[in-house]
Amino acid sequence: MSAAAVHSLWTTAADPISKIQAPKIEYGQLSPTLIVIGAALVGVLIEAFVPRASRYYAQVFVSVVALAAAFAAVVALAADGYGTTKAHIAAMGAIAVDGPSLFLQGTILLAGLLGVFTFAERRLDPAAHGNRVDSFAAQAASVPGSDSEKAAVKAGFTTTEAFPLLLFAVGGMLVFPSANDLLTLFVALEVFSLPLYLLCALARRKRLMSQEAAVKYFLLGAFASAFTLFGIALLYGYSGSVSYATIAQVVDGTVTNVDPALANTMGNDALLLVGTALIGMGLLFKVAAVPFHMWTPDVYQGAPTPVTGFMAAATKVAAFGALLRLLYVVLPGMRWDWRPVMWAVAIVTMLGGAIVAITQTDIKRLLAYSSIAHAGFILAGVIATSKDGVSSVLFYLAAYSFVTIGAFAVVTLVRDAGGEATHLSKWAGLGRRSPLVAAVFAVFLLAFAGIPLTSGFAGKFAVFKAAAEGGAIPLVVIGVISSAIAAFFYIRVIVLMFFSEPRPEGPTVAVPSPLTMTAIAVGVAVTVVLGVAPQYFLDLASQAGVFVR
Amino acid sequence: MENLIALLIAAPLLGAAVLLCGGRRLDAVGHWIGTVLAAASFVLGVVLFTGMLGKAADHRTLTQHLFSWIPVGGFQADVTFRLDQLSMTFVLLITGVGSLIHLYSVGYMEHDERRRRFFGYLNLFLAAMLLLVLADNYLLLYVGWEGVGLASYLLIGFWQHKPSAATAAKKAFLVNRVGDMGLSIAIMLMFTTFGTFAFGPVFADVDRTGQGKLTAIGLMLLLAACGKSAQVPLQSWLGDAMEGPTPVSALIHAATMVTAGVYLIVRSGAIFNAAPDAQLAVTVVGAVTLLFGAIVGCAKDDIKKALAGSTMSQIGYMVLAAGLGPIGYVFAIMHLVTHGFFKAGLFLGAGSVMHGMNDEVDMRRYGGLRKYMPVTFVTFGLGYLAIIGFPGLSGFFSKDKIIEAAFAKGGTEGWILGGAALLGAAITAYYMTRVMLMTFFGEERWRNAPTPSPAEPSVEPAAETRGEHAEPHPHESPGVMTIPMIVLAFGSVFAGGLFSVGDRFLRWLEPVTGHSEGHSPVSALTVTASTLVLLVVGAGIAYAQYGRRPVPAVAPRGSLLTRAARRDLLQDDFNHVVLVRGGEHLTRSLVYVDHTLVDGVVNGTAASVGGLSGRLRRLQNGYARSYAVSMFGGAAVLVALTLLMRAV
Amino acid sequence: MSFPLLTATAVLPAVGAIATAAVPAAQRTAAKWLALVVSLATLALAAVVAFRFAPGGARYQFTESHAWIKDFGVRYELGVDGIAVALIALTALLIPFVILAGWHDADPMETGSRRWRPTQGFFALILAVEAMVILSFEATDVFLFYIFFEAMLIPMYFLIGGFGDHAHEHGEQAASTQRSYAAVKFLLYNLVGGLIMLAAVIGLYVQAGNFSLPEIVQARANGSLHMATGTERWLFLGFFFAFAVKAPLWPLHTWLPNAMGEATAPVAVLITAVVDKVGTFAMLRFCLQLFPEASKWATPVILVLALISIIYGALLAVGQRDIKRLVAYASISHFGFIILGIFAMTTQGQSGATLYMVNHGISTAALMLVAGFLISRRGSRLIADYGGVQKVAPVLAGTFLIGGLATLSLPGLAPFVSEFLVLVGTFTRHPAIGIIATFGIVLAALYTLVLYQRTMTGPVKTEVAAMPDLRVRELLVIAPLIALLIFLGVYPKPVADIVNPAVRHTMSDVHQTDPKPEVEAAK
Amino acid sequence: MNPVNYLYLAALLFTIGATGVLIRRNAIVVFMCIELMLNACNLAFVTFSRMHGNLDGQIIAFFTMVVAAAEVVVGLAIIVSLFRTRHSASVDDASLMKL
Repeated sequence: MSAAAVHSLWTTAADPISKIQAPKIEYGQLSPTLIVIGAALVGVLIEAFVPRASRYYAQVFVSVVALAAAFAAVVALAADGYGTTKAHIAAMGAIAVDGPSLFLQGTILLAGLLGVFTFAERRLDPAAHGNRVDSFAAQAASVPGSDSEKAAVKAGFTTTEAFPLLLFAVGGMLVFPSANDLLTLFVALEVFSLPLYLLCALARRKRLMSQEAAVKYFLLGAFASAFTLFGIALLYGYSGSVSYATIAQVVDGTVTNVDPALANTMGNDALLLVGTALIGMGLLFKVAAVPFHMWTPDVYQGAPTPVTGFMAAATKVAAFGALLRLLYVVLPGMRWDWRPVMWAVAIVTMLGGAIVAITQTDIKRLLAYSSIAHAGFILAGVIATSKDGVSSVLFYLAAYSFVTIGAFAVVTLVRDAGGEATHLSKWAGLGRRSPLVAAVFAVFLLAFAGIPLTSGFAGKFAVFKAAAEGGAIPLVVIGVISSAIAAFFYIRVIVLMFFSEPRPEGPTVAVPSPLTMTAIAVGVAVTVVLGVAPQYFLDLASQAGVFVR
Repeated sequence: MENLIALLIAAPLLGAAVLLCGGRRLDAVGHWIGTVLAAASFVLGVVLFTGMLGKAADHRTLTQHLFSWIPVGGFQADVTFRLDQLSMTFVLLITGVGSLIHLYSVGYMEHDERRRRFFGYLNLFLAAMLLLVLADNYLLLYVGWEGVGLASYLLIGFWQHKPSAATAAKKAFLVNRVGDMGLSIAIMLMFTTFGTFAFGPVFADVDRTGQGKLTAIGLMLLLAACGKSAQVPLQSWLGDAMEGPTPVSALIHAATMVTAGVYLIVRSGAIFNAAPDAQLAVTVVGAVTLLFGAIVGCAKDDIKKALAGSTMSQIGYMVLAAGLGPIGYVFAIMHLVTHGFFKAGLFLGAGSVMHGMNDEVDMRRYGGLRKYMPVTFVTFGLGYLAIIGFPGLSGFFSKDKIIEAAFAKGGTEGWILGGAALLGAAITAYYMTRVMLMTFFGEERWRNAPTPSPAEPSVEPAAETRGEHAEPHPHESPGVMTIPMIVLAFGSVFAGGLFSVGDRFLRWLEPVTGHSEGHSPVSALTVTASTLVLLVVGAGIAYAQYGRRPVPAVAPRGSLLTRAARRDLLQDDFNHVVLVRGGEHLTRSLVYVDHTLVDGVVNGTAASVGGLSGRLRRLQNGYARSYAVSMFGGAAVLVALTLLMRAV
Repeated sequence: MSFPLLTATAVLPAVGAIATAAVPAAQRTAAKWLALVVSLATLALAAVVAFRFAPGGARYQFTESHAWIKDFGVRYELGVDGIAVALIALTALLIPFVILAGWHDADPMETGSRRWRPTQGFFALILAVEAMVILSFEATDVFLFYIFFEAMLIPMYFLIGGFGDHAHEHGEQAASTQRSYAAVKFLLYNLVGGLIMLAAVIGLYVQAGNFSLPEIVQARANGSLHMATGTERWLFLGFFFAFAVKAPLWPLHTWLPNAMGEATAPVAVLITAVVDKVGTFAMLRFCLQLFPEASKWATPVILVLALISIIYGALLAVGQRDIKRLVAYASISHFGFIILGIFAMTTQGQSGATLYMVNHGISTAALMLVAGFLISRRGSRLIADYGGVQKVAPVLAGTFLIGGLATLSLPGLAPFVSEFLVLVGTFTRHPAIGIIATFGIVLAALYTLVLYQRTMTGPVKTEVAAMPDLRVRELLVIAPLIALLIFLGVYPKPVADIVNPAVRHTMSDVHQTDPKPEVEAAK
Repeated sequence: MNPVNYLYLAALLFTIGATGVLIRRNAIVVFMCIELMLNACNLAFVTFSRMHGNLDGQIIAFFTMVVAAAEVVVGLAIIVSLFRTRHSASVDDASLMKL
């Protein structure tokens, strides 16, 4: 419920009760979010009431159904034209239902669905005391290595809370890119961040690292959101409102009825500029842009790999969605102020991510840095400030999220005694042991590297093209150079897998259940389809490329 | 009639193809196939010759267009043959001498298990050489030109198991390539100048262009000629080429291929006539070479290398003549033909001697062979007389004419060139007499011959490699070998007279080459007289040195000049130091550069990026607070930048 | 809508590749035969293209055009001119020989998992490369071309890094490390080139708004598409850089010796005879046609670089100890000639360059494959390890010599025709450069004959004493190539006739005409 | 009194909080500093709301408190579990993952 709505309530309170008009909520148009949040609540109830033995199945069922239903709802809305013609702002100006939000919500939901599949995987870890276990701690509360933990394992506990947490996160992410006022933005940010913090702490193996990841992520995340909030405060101070529309008007100077207070603050550009910078920092933190990226490698490494995959994919989508909306809807008026800054950020992000990745020795950290580099590429598209820019970013996000989930799903398969064998040296000669898995992973790596006929190339071309048309040729050149650098370490992994001799004590490749298989298969399929015949999806993205104001 | 021209080439080409692809099953008959096809080509040549005689002097040129070879824009190269008196002369010489030498080789190569291939190569050579002289444009000529080079390469290196042979073959090809460069540049120049490189059009347009271009073309052609005809400065390969079997030396490195340069110059007469500077260069090269070769010939103890030197010198004469222009063309060709006879004869004789002497080539281990191989002695002797220009024999007529022509050039040039030619004649008499005496007269040094000192460069290594120092039993060669020698001997006796009586040859060739009588400052008689005097002098000195006194079995140290001459006047040492060593250093340093510099730059960049990565990586120190610092700093920078952007 | 001949020519090997890869691990021989049959079928299709192609007809023939990625302005546009036809024919022709020559190269040494199928992979990858190369020759859409130009790196990369001849002076371990180094070097060089080209491709789109080569060329011709001089030059450089890496042109050449040295002989042939041709082909088709002015602007520099490549490559070939590296440097020298011919901007030069691509493909294939047979016998790539081979294996030595003679472009063999055309074409416009380039033919003779002398002649080394002569399969590979070399040397007219019209078009695109001979000018 | 002073105060508090995050080792204290920053934001909101004469800011302050509470729940859970594992709440001890 938006501040504006409350405000109207308050101001009319003096009048007779009959005058109170209930706030108008378009439930239909918010249905995706509502479904997911509702399902999350159901999940909580399940934890409370369903006997432990059947919780897992109940949770998986609920989550899958909910996400599928939400996705169906999104499709329905899009089909109904809410993405294009009927796009408008729902819930008293709190939520925008338009092309970008629907497109991104769809992407997030699919990512969430695949995430659930990887969460629910129970074939990889060796069965403990005769009951299958997933990659989540038996009992997060129990101290690693303590008797209580052993007891929990013996009793076959599992942290099925992971599923509702994921649903909450998804719910927040659905709101984040479609938030149409700063308050909703902030709330959504927290709503999807907090569950992620928790999920990071839930790893079954290597719990110390998992907890450390959670702490780092939490502290830094909270730190960043504090900055965001202060930024919001400043913008509010500047414009006297948190609704995007109003702020935009104030920024453009096209605002009607300027009261003296507003006139006073409007004069003070420092509020606007500093506020923008701080909010931007919060979002850049979420998309893992240099120099706000340093949490990424540690968290990606420590978190349970399924969580990493989900987080890496969905968070980026949601955060970039929000960033786009902020820059395109709220701040187009001050394009000339933020574009150069974004240029700088994009450049250091592309180069930094690519360069540091070269010397990584852990596959998850490697992918983390590659995700940083990719954030840089996407930023190049954001900077274009054109319709093509928006649609190219949307396309890139869709392509990227599937590749990422697939890649991390493959990482979960390569295991040795200590759980997942994430150290690169252990991947040597994987191509000899299990060519299929190696080949699949190679496909993902090539997509990351942006080799033609993969979705990665189509996406990269789209954003660079948009950037070039936006006049950012130098950015394109730097992007090209850094993707050349990036290519080097992707190739390194491929060399390792195919051309180096397998180690005798090397890892084994677990045969996953259909769940993970589906996740990987979908990842590969999307990667190839978007690489070979991207036209349909490009059309989709370009139709969805218009923000409602 | 003209449709037969292609067959001239086709016959030996077919032979080559059959023999080289045929495989072992042809070993038994291979050599006869080769010989018969060579002979067939000769017969064909004779038929065409008679047909040509039947025509009026200026309607004797036949051309045959086979097909368009390389048509690209203005660049039109056709496969067209041209048979006129000049090429006819060569056809007969090549196929005639060629057939004889095929016959000779049947005997000479009898014990070589790779004889079939040898004949294949010989046929290949004939085909290429015929293509060379029959081509109607320079590009096609170029094909033959390199074709003979290839054949020569294969035949010099025929005994490939001998490293010396392989090296010699490679050297020959490489030096020739340098010459070929000249030819190809000449062709390019023609194309840019005339838009074509076919004989007819080029010669027709000569007067349309400036002298500079023509001089350039001429010099390039001269370079080519130097390579092929072993003229200074590209002469170094001919001596080593003697590594090849003797019939090869006779056919390729005496009678035919090495004279291709002369053919080229005479054929391009039109160009040279219009470029006096180029002509002068030609004459100089010729004069220098004829002395150079002669001097080298004097010092060699290896009979074949001595003959090689003489070949060089004789071709020097021809080139000199060719350089004189219309005065000399005819005599150049005439000397070329007679030389073809007697030099081939001499080489076959030498081969026959080696055949009888376990392939010994060091003349110091010959001696007194005349009674063991009479036929060889007689034929070799006749050849000897012919080459030194004994009155009445072929060499006398042809060489005498050249010397006269040289004087006829007039001016100081005339005197210098004529003098050189005369001097050459004297030296020729000297070294040939020396060869004659050392081989066939004196006491029999081959009995209990000592092993030669390895320091002696003129001794060919074959002697050691085969390790045959057992006492040889000299004997006359079989009929297949002697018959060709006899035939050639006849040639070397009568050819000259035949040609000169009533200037037959002159009138035969004139329509193609043109001719003009120069006005010689000295009368023909004086020239002849002085030639004869010098001849006697030269022979006399030789007799004094080698006929009267016994010849030491191991060469004495000799004067500086002698030693230099033994080492081919140090040309090889020069090449070695300048070209070979220099080249090796260059390539080695380049390999280094490629690895360290060109590759190093790239690897260096990669390494530096890696290093940077390593350093940046340390920022990721695992402390949440330092991450927070970077975020805070980042935020500060972000704010600052945003404010700055508004400020500017 | 007629039968999509060009698509078929490319799709056939692609499908064949998939089928080959799918052959079960046990049926190795079946996979080989399948690959061979597919490659022969492709050859047949290519032959149809070559014979149905009308030299006098439209510039691009058998054209196909379908919408593909509207948003990127990309269409699936195929079409061949004479140059492309010649090169497609070359590719389709060489692949069967490559497969036949590599018959045993991929028989697995070590036993991996039951799914590890190196043999199937090897032949599948070869077919995949063929498909992509053919497509890049056929594409008349810049973007389409770029996609296959880049994508073909991946199979090539696996071919180089995955399969080496298991003969190495420092043992198998060192061999595999050097192999993957070579593979990575190959990939990174070409990837960097390709990515820089990507920037230029994007730039081109920003300028032109679509990628169709004919349309852009036409638009530029009738002035409806104007490019600022600076822009055109930058774009040209972006394209040229990628092609120069691929070609390879000095100083971007250093990946080639590694790649060719470490890869098996058939793969080395694939690299230098087929894949690298895409680079020179693209210079001729894209650089010149898209950016005529910039091409003319860059010509002097490029000519000098090409000249350096010629001499430098030849000199380094002389200095090599390793047979395959020697051939590699020889190829660098030859690519110098090709590029020289292309940028000489004369009919002779460009026709010569095109013929050169074809002839160099065949001659290098002949030389390299024989060298491969030789190496497989002795198990060493070092020249010093050989000697006197002609005594024990005369046929092998003979074919090796012919291959060598072709490499030094002996008249009568195919390469001579093209090399002389290039030289003449260069000479007519830049005499000095033409003359210096002719030194290359002397050096060529040097390195070839030195190689032959050291390996084949001299006393027989004990290691080679028992060396068998060429087997039937090997003879089947070499004989046709040699026959072709001789035929194209004696009668190159058919190819020339196909190529000439295309070259005439290109010349008119760059607004160039051959300089007139002096006497004609005088008349 | 000029409301702008409250803004200065808010900025001051925010900076103090941020500095605390940077310099304090104990996770709990760090977390409290973050809370301080959030409260600084609240102050700013309220001040602005006062300046603009509309109530949005004050309402947002309520939201912020709720969010902060939620953060406490999650954050303490994580920090406590960390503490129980390592018997120390120092952020610097949690540095297994680096480079």
